Amino acid sequence: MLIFGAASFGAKSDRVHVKVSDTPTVREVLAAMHAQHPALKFALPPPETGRLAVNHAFARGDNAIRQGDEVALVTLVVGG
Amino acid sequence: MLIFGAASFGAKSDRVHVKVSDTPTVREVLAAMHAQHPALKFALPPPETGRLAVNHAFARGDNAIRQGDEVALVTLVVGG
Amino acid sequence: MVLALIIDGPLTPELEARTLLGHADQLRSLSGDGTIGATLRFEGIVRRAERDPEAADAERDLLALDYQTYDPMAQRELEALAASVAARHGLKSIVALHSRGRVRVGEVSFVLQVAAPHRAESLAAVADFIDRLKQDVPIWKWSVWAV
Amino acid sequence: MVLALIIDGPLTPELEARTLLGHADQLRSLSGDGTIGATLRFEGIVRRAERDPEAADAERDLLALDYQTYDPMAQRELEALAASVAARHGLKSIVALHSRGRVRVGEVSFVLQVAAPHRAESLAAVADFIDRLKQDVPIWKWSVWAV
Repeated sequence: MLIFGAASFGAKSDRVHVKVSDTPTVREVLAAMHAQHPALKFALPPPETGRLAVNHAFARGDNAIRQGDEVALVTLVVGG
Repeated sequence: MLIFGAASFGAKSDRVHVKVSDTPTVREVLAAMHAQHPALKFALPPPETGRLAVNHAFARGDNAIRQGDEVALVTLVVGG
Repeated sequence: MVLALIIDGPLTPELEARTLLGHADQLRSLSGDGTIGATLRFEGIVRRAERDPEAADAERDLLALDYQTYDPMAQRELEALAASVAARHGLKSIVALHSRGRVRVGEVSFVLQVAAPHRAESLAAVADFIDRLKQDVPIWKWSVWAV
Repeated sequence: MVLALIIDGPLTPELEARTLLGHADQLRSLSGDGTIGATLRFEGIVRRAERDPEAADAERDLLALDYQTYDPMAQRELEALAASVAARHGLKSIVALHSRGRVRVGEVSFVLQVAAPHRAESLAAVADFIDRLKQDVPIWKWSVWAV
């Protein structure tokens, strides 16, 4: 999964790997991130209500992620 | 006393006369306006808290008005 | 820089440029010091449709607004308001220009430009200034109807 | 007109003029219809003093900010935000420009200009846009320290 901003600074990388089932939902990916990357907790939204960018559009909850999708953590944005 | 805007439209003039004592306060002039010009009530502030422009500066309450002072009713201003 | 002026007629870019040129030193001292994080510029423009209080507040077409100022109090109060808003919101600069006399539909009658350390102050200052302008500065507008 | 663009480097008057020239037809249709009562223009500028999270949030001197955008999502979300704010506040037009890459101290990284029937909508729209920009548009800034 792609990560940016303060999250990528914390991880010292612009992407992290996360182990999930073959066809996870956004909720499941966020829960897996919380479990597998506790150092990124400060940038992770809660799995139930949080969102991820899936193929450059926001998605939440039950939205399914498929093989080949581009998944990005879009949080702690600081525009302006 | 000089009047402007909607008040002068109501009075069909840019000034009205008001009878007061020789050295009235702002409060007394406003009270006299209420009594002598009921048609301007919509534009008159309450005597206790209202203000008048005396020689081009706002004044209230106990401020005295002297012979020769220019007194204006500055209310219902619509700038911008 | 605190600059507040009442100007005859509509506010055009040319008129504003000429006015600011007269304050070139103050403008220069502002630029490039790295303390300004936000600028906000408001322009008030005369709209065609206006409510007519003599026709049960129905909307009618305007030709222009005539701005009547009580001089010199209007100029003094505009300056005092600009200085007070600048101090209250910690502005780095404020320029306020208001028309006197006739301003036609589509023309600008009021310009307010502020520079502040952060965006929050710039937004609060502009809202505050306009609210207090309508209370404290003796300027009245008269409708000039199209028909 | 709804125009939202991410542009490489600082936002200069020249760059903005060139960008708007490409939308001359939309600009023409706006002017002179008498329905605009207020315009508001916000500029975000890079300040010298910035807090350093790696130094207990002490203030340090910046050289520049590097804006990182997640493309093409950033462009899409900026457009979607502009359209949404325009609809919500009944704007007559909105132009939003944001920098990508390096913007030095004193340079402009964000421009937002709106035209509305009345001042209240213009102020609400600008505040709303900036709040939502910080939530929804994937742009991050990195500090480039002076020392």
